[in-house]
Amino acid sequence: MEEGKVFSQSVQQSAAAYAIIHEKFGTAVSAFDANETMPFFEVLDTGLWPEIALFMRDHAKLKFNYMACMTGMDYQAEEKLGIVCNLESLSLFNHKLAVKVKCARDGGSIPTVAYVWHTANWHEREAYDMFGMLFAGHPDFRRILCPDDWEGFPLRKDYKVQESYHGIKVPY
Amino acid sequence: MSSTALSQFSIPFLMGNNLNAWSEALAGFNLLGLPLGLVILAAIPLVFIALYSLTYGVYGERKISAFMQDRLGPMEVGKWGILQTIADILKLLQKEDIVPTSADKFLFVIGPGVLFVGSFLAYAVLPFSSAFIGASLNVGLFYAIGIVALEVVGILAAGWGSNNKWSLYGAVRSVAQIVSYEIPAAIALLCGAMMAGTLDMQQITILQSGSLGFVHFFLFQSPIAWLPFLIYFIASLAEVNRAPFDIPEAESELVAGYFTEYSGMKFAVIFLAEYGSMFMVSAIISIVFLGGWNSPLPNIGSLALNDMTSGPVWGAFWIIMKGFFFIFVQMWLRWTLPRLRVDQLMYLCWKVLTPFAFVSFVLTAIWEVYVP
Amino acid sequence: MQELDTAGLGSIRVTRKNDHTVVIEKDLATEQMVLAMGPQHPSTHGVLKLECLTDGEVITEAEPFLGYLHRCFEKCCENVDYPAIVPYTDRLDYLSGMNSEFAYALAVEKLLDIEIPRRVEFIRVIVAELNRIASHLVAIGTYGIDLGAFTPFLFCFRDREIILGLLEWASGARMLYNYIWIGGLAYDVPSDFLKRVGEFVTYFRPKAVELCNLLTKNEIFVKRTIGIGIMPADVAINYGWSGPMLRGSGVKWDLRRNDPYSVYPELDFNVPVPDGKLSVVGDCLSRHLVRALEMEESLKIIEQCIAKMPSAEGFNPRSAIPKRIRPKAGEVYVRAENPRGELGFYIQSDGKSTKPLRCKARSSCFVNLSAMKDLSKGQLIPDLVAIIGSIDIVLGEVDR
Amino acid sequence: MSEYFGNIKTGAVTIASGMGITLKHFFNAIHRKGDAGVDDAGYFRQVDGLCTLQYPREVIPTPQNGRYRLYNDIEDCIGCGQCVRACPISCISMETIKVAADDLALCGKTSDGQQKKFWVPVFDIDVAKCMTCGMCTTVCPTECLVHTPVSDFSEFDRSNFIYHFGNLSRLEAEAKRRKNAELQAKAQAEKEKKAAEALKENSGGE
Repeated sequence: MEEGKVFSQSVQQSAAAYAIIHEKFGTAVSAFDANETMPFFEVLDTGLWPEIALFMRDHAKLKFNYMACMTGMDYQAEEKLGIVCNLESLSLFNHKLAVKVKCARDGGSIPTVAYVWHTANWHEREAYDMFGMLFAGHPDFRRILCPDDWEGFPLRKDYKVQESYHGIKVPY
Repeated sequence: MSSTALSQFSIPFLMGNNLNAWSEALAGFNLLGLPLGLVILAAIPLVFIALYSLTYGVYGERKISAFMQDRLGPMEVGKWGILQTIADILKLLQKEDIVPTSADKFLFVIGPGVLFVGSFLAYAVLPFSSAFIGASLNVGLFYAIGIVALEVVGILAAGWGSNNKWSLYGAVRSVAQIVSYEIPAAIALLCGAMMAGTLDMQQITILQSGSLGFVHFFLFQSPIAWLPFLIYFIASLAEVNRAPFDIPEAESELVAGYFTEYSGMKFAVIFLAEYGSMFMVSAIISIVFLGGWNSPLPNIGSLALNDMTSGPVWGAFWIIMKGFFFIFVQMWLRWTLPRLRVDQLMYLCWKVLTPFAFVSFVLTAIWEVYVP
Repeated sequence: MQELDTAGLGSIRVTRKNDHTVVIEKDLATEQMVLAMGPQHPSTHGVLKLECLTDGEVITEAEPFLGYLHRCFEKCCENVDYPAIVPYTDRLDYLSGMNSEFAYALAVEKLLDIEIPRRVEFIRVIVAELNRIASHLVAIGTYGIDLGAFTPFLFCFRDREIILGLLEWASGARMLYNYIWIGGLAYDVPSDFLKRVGEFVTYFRPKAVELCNLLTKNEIFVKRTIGIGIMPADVAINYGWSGPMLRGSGVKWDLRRNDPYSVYPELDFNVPVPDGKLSVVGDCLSRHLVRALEMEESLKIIEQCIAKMPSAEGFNPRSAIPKRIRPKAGEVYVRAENPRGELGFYIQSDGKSTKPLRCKARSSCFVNLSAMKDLSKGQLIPDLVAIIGSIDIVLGEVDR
Repeated sequence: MSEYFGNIKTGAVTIASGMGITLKHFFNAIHRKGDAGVDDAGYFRQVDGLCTLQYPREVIPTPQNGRYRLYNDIEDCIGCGQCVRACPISCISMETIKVAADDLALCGKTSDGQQKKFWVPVFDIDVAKCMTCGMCTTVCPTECLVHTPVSDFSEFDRSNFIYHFGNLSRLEAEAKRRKNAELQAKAQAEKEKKAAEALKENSGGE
């Protein structure tokens, strides 16, 4: 957190929650990015992500029991794909925290957290459907919104829509 | 046309009290040696049914439901949409007769036919007035209960023959439902038969006639008769697959149940059968408990209302009105209530209606034996 | 004794008496059947497909298949300016367009960090709550249809029609409003609007009671829904449920209360949760009751908003709208309480463009529906219909 | 056992109350709510009775600010093209021709006195595509493009949905274009001439 800058209460709560995680995982997580709109930290060691997730869910002072949202991201400049998870502790604590996990752009893989939060199950499928990153260990890994035989991953920045799909002209 | 036949035909036409003469005259009307009179006599109820099914049944259901739901209902075809059903029938007649390729053609075609025949065969024993009765069987009631079971065969044939999973579900549900509900229905009707001491529908009706009108009806003859009356009414709803027991066609669960695959005239026939059986059970309940074609109005002193409103035409009027009343109640229930679940349906049948039917059976027997 | 459940053979009990004799008892051999429910089915509320593995009437497993209504909302958003996304958000949850717009406007306003005039806030709350009532009316009415009661549905639509008329009067459109803009409103409300809304509140109260007597209190309805599809609170939270679904499981969580936005902190309303007297906490009936009670709370909110509404003098609904909407670089996740739960918008801005780099809609129905597989296990087909109805999905929002 | 009879009783009572409600509505069917719009002061006067209308003859009035069919008052259109850019689904297509200096008077002014600088030979709106979001009408500087409250404009032929608002015929537009091209060529020639002269002068000076 930058020195001398006054943050709102919610950001301070998030910072306190981050401190507990940082204490446990040290360099596996990045520094805390304190900003008013969405305070977050990044998981640097992608393999530890399920462990961090479980820790966040079960630690007595964290109890991030509710995954509000998981967003797939395409960091084209960094040649990476990623997810952003908005976590919070529903009806127990007031802190909210966003977590970013990134993986390689081609064939990158992120371990699944579908068994930590059921919410992640469909969201991970959606992220795969739209961006094409793999989620290792996902219980039901398929596309969800696009048809199974759709080519490409639509939300990637360099996505080119296929010309025809089963004889149907696609770009209308 | 011979002159004697014409005279026989024309004289007693509107004379109420000599109805047997009327019907016998008509029965004796032979054109070119053919028993045309008999055919006309037998056809009158069916003509009525067809007309009723066309105009009142479907149109009435649509209008009643519309008014209950703050809607106008059909308004376009004819004044107040009165010709809507005819337009619908014309549309259905023009439609292509589709038989799914994977369907069992024989069963698929025979299903609606059996259903239709099953529901209309019972009309043979319904006395529409003291003269209009297709067949005055001495086991009329028994026959009516029995013949309704034929519908099950039609539904099963339609459902199985369609080769559609929804149809199959609908058919199986329907069979389970109708077969189960026949038990309380039959026991409840037995109470009525016990009060009458006969199974002849005409006899049951005649036993309920009298100058005091509705007082003579079996429903008011014994203090427990309302119980079998209610039981039979509820069970009859289930037998004709009406709401809240319309689970065989449950549109929100099974799309359209056993007639999912039907279209065009076959669909119309199924529809006709449904409305036919609706009137049939309504007529049975009014015959057994509400005096059939007897006028409900009593003679009050010198004002002989009962006598004034009795006669063959009046008789037909009364039984049809009573039937219509029950059909109205059926529609009223349908547009009020949600649908039961399969297990709840069975619960209602076996754990509520059947025990109560037995209780009412015993109570009626006691009443009949010990109370003169 | 060993119990095997092999697919297609019913349950088989294998009892080993001694080393040589094995007794195999078999229930009536039944065959499991795959039943494709939807995408064209009367009670899947749109184009949802459920592939059910059924054993007689019992559902062994139901797997939802989505995407029949996928319109790549998120890809569209990356190609249009911030204000032009508003009409697209209407089309997410088309039964409560105002609420979706509200959530989106909140998200971009947080990114822009701008102050909104108070009258705008109150009008936003009024139209959003009106739309919430309209949406719940559809939910309750279609739930009636799912369970076979057709009449309540038409009563609901009769009253919803009035709300749509009111919203059309305010915004110019009946369902897809484009009324709540980033930083303001498209127009001020018509002069008589608040009076008419007040009249609607007095009109609607007895109608809601009538609806309750006709449907909610009906014994058949209660028996059809009570104890069906029970979702315990902790599992519901883990599944990410929100809105009436979560409250139906007994968690008192309403974003208008717990993560307040707009002028909701100033307003007095209850967050109805089932107490377990009328229903089993977490079942279909609880969720239905929560929706029914929420309509009354919305009416209360509307009444308070009308009373507190600042005057229209010198009011310009577009006064706070920036000339050019180009937020500084950053990300934001803002959510609002939609009639179906938490509708969140994750927006990433690169600080240079007038188009978002990424705009993700966290759809409440999508998340709520993900529990379908668990909820439907071992239920009867009619119960499955009751469960889908109680989830109250709008496929426009599920598939986006 | 008491639960058993209790269930039967509540069942009977609630069914009866439900039937009472539907019967009340059945008898209320003699009233009709009428087709008053929501902006009518007496909108909530009649609350019971039939609420549906027979559509083509009776309609719910759309309010004055109803956002339905697009209409462009081409006399006021200055051809700025903001609506084309604002439309999220690009259902407006537009072509403009710059007005020659001597034609400005002929082209005329908008109703609020602004000089029009473009001819608009093509202003087509595909109302079948239009999603009535109102984005184009809010950016229009002269407020000539408006949503009208006409909600029913169905057609049998899809091509009828393309509304042409351009106020020049094809030949007129061609003439204007040719005139512009001539003017441009003239200007170009003049420019070249001037340049050549300048070049000559320059070279002459050397």
